[in-house]
Amino acid sequence: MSVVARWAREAKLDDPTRLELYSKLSEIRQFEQRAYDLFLQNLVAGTSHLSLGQEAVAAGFAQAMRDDDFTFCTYRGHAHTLVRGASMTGLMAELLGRSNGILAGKGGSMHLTSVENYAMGSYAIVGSHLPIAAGAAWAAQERGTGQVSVCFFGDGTTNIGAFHEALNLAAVWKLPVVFVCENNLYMEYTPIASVTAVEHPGADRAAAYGLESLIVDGNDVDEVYGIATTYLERARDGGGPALIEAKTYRKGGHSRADPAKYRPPQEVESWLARDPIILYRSRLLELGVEEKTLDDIDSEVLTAVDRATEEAKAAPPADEELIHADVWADGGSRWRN
Amino acid sequence: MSVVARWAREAKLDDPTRLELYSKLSEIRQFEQRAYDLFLQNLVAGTSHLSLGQEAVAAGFAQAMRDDDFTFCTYRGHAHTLVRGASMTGLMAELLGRSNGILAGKGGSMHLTSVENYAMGSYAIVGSHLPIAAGAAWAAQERGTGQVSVCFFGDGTTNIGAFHEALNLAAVWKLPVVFVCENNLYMEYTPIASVTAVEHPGADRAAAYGLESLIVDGNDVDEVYGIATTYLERARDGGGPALIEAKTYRKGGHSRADPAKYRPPQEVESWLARDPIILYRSRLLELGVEEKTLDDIDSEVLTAVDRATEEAKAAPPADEELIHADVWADGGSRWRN
Amino acid sequence: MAELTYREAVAAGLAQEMERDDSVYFIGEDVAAPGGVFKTTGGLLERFGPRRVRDTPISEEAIAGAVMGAAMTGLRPVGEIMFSDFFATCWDIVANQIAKTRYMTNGQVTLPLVIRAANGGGLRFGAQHSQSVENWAMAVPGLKVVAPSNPADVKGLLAASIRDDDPVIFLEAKSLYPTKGEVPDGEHVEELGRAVVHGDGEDVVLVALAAMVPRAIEAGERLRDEHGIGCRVVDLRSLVPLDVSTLLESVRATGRVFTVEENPRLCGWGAEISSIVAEEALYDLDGPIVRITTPHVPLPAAETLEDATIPSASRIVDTVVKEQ
Amino acid sequence: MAELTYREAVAAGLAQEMERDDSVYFIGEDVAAPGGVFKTTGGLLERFGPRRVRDTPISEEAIAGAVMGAAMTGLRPVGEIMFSDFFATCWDIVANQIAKTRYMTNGQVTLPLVIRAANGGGLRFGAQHSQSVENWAMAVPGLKVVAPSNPADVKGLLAASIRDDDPVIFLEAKSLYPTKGEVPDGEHVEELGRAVVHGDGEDVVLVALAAMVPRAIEAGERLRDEHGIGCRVVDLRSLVPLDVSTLLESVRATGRVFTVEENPRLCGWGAEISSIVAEEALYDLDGPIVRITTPHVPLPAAETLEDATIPSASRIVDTVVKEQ
Ligand SMILES: Cc1ncc(C[n+]2csc(CCOP(=O)(O)OP(=O)(O)O)c2C)c(N)n1
Ligand SMILES: Cc1ncc(C[n+]2csc(CCOP(=O)(O)OP(=O)(O)O)c2C)c(N)n1
Ligand SMILES: [Mg+2]
Ligand SMILES: [Mg+2]
Repeated sequence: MSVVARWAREAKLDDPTRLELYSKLSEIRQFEQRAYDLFLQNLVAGTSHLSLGQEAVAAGFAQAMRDDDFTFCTYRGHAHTLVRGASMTGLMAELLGRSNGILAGKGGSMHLTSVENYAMGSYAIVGSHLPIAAGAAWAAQERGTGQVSVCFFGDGTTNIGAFHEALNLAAVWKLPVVFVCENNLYMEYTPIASVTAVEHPGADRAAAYGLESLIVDGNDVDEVYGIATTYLERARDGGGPALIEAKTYRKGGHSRADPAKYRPPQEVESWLARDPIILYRSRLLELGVEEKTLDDIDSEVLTAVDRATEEAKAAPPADEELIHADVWADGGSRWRN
Repeated sequence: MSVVARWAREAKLDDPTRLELYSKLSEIRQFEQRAYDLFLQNLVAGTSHLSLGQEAVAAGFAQAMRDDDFTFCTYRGHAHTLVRGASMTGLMAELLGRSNGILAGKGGSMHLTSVENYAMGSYAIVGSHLPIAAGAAWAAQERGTGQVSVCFFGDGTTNIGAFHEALNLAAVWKLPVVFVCENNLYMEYTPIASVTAVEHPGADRAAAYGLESLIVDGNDVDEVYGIATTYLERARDGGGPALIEAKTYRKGGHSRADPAKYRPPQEVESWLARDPIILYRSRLLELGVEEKTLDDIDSEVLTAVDRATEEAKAAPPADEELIHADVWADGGSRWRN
Repeated sequence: MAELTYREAVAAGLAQEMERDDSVYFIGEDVAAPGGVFKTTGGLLERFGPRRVRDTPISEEAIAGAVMGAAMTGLRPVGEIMFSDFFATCWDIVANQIAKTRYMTNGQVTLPLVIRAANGGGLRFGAQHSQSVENWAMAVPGLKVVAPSNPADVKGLLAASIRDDDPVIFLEAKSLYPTKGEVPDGEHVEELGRAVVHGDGEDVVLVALAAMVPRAIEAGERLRDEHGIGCRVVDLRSLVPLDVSTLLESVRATGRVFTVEENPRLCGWGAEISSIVAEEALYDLDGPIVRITTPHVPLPAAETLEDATIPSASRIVDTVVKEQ
Repeated sequence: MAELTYREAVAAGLAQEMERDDSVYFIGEDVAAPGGVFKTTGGLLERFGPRRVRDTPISEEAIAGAVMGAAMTGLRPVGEIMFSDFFATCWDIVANQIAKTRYMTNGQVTLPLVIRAANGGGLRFGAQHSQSVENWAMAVPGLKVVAPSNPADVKGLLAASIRDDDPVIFLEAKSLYPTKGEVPDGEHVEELGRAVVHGDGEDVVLVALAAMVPRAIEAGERLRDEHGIGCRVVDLRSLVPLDVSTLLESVRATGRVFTVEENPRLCGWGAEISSIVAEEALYDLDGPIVRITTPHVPLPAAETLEDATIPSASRIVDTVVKEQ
């Protein structure tokens, strides 16, 4: 019933690609851990939703995407925005509500966007970005740019109406869009299994849109990269959309201070044992990569995270002048003469 | 992939049931034809959506339903409301905007409702009534009444978000609700095939909710009655929801003056040849029912339609006093003191 | 000058802009081959082909979402929501996504899009197909709201809306579709946010929009002829941007303000007008600001009921005579 | 009298009514085992069991639809929409179905239901999780709209809303969840449509709702103490039904009206208040009616920006001093 991609294990990835994948994993992991530390230091106002444990999905896809492919993601979007190349300082500063935030503080953690990197936004209302991602794919199709739109969302998102409408439209119009369901087994605090009529909330719905049922190990970055490459290329070549369900798990709670006590300890343990970064590190070592090479990557990333943190903390708070800016394309907010 | 019910052809239906089915078909046919005539005489303001050609779905289900099972239907709801026993005069008068309309003129053709007959409303916005029907089923389940909620809608409705949300909720909560997709091949003027990712817009989506794929010949009232009986009983016994796709065709246009020119003549012809009333009449004659018995039913129905027409036409127009009535349960519309 | 119906002016406006700019696309339910359920978009498919004029499934969220995603990545799309009541089925995309994304992204995203819909009553369609929802849209920061009252404005304001770089909710008064009017030949583009004043009566100003404009004009004539009350009618044409200067000028000129609204009373656009006047021009008033609205009830279906519910020229006349 | 938080008062109100009436059910996302994302419904699952307190999928249309279908067939259900912003995802069910069905069916259908939601800003959640949408609901005929400002009202008005036979949109101010107040012991039920007046100052009336009430009260005290301006604060408590008598009394007593609204300006509820006063009490006014609102922009996320956007006690003080 479901196809588990074995692409990556079979194909030979070259070393540079593997190191870039590792680097992306490390970048997300360390950025997110820092974000969590800053939250514990009471420096992050509002909410935030970390991708710790789910790094391989963001890393694998970003690695497979063309520079001008579009990313659409959710409030759990730090990772997806970061790996497209968005300014780390800009992202960190946005979490801290600083004037050098990537959205100047106006959007916050849930709305990270970097259009220059084709990270087209983090959407905080479940499901809404699926039709929007389809729309970007439609424009790419009409403009003949060869761009593919990649849209990330959670398991819980498969039960909302916008999911259904977007999948059908994408299939009928054969749009170049890849929908990626990151199934981390939970919505906020409720297990997806308790509110979903099928076992695989993404894959078991694919046939309703004439699509293949696709499941990938979302903690194995090679697998993710493999399936991403396959279906991105297919979409780019006019083969239409895909819906890929990536099985993964978040290390921590849904957001901020959620201790995630609702999860059975055994379940947590077994998933933590499959931490995507530990997994990938040992695979690379097995494949003969020097430990030092990986350590160097980690420390380069750490330096970058440190710098971003400092630059963010040093900046003044978001600028009140901007409250009245950019409602409209003319830069202002006037609704009257 | 799809199960076509053969229940009715195999099981032996008793004569009284068959005559009641015929009577319901005749009632719908003659009521709808009269509604069309009155429209041509310029007596029907607003819009109206006839079920001519689709009678067997409404008749077969109504025959199978318990008196206190709920009907939820669409703007194309004259038939479904009528066959639950709603006042024919009340319905006719409502189309004519008269004071003796079943909604006193406040609802019009698209909102026919007869709560005393468990006809819980005609809903004019595509898809909205699916979750509402699920809600009635939820209440029946909790109250332990054994009632089943039956929800009719068109093929085009399977592409809207509310469809998806309702089906999933009904499946997860194992609600006693039967969803009936009347696939008449068209939305308003657009063929469903041109905007849907699968061939059978209802049946091919059932698996996405863990449900069986069910297709029935919607022009064969015995078949409809059979499948309705089966899945109503299953739902009543706690077996949960079903989604049944009934293949049918409308004789005329989508609404009022639509000449339905967008349909290929051959397609129209082949479906008209399978007119559910002609079909059933010849089956009954084959089975040895006297022609006169059927003629008598037809003329009794005609008398009723004539009387309803006269009573409706004789009534004064809707009463302006009611404009301010029944916004609230206290009977009034005051929003202030 | 050609005489067009309000209905024909829709297609004329779309055609003018699609001709001019390849990035203008148009999608909606039954809009292409069928030419729209109100026959507003006939001929566009033939002229611009099946890629630029396209039928969608019954999926309002997908329509609004597609239009948004396309607008942020290089198209200038126009979407149709068949009846404005159905905005409720995609209100999240419209009010939460389209309206807010530019602001939330600190201006990174621009959304040059239009969503058209048939708005208001008069066709005896009942409460779910007859609403005037201009106030729903006005209430959401980030949406522009345009509602023309005549064929020339349909064409000129639709063109302006399509050229505008912000999202515009374009509400066509379905009761006006068959009405006729002169439309300038050649390219015709109006400006958003400029009201038009009809008449120069000095007793009373009637502030109206869309289908209420011809009724206000008719009432104004009757008030002058039958009651000697001098009226001017302000046709707002767009609620956002709002031409407050013209409004306040007309208040100063007359001292008495009546709003004529098709939306139900509570939080209607007339409330906003009234509050602006009460805040900025209180001392110019010679008497209360009176709102003539559809009462705060869902709209009934039957002819007699619908006609007695939506403001009519007679109700306007009677109210002004009584209050003035 | 017990001291409860606003948050705790929600569970207390629900528990009181579920205890009293078996037909009261409660559903929503993460409401049962998790006790709600704002921890407003903890303990209900344990007390009333998994059938009466139930988690749903992320399907707002299904929640609103289920609640409607159940209400028309014998239950008295309460649904939770987690953030009021998400009403947009089920606005069709709420505004087109729930609000209109009784009217359209000529009273055949009664809908005794409540939909609760966390409303408004203050938690730095940004534009899609911080909206004040009380004006959206007020604009739709057929919905009652309740928005309490303190724990006692949360319990008493929630109980009244559940007992009410009409659909009620119950908006809890999320910034007030941690605030405390005395709540009467034993059964506590308030009346819908009765405003409460704080203070008896004769210079100015501040008309406020929900989270704006404590700010208005604080402003009133500062205006009295620091500027010698006598204020009274009208806490409307419900927008529909609206206590116009109390409003107009306070206008007569003071002659100066200021509305304090968290919703963005255009078509906010304050516009309606202003228009009622301008129509019915113009001659009682000593000066313009001034609206203090969130400006007409989507809400920004950062602390500094959010605090400068939503009306604060200081902004109220400054505005009154300047305008008075
Ligand atoms: C329409 C809507 N309903 C509810 C919410 C509140 N909410 C935010 S995240 C979330 C859970 C989403 O679960 P899932 O899709 O699995 O994504 P995950 O958080 O696990 O990545 C919910 C219910 C929302 N943001 N939007
Ligand atoms: C949300 C929504 N979108 C569009 C419409 C306009 N509309 C009314 S009927 C209809 C076609 C429905 O097709 P289908 O579900 O196949 O039912 P049928 O009319 O064929 O019985 C459309 C698009 C509507 N009423 N509601
Ligand atoms: Mg999840
Ligand atoms: Mg159909």
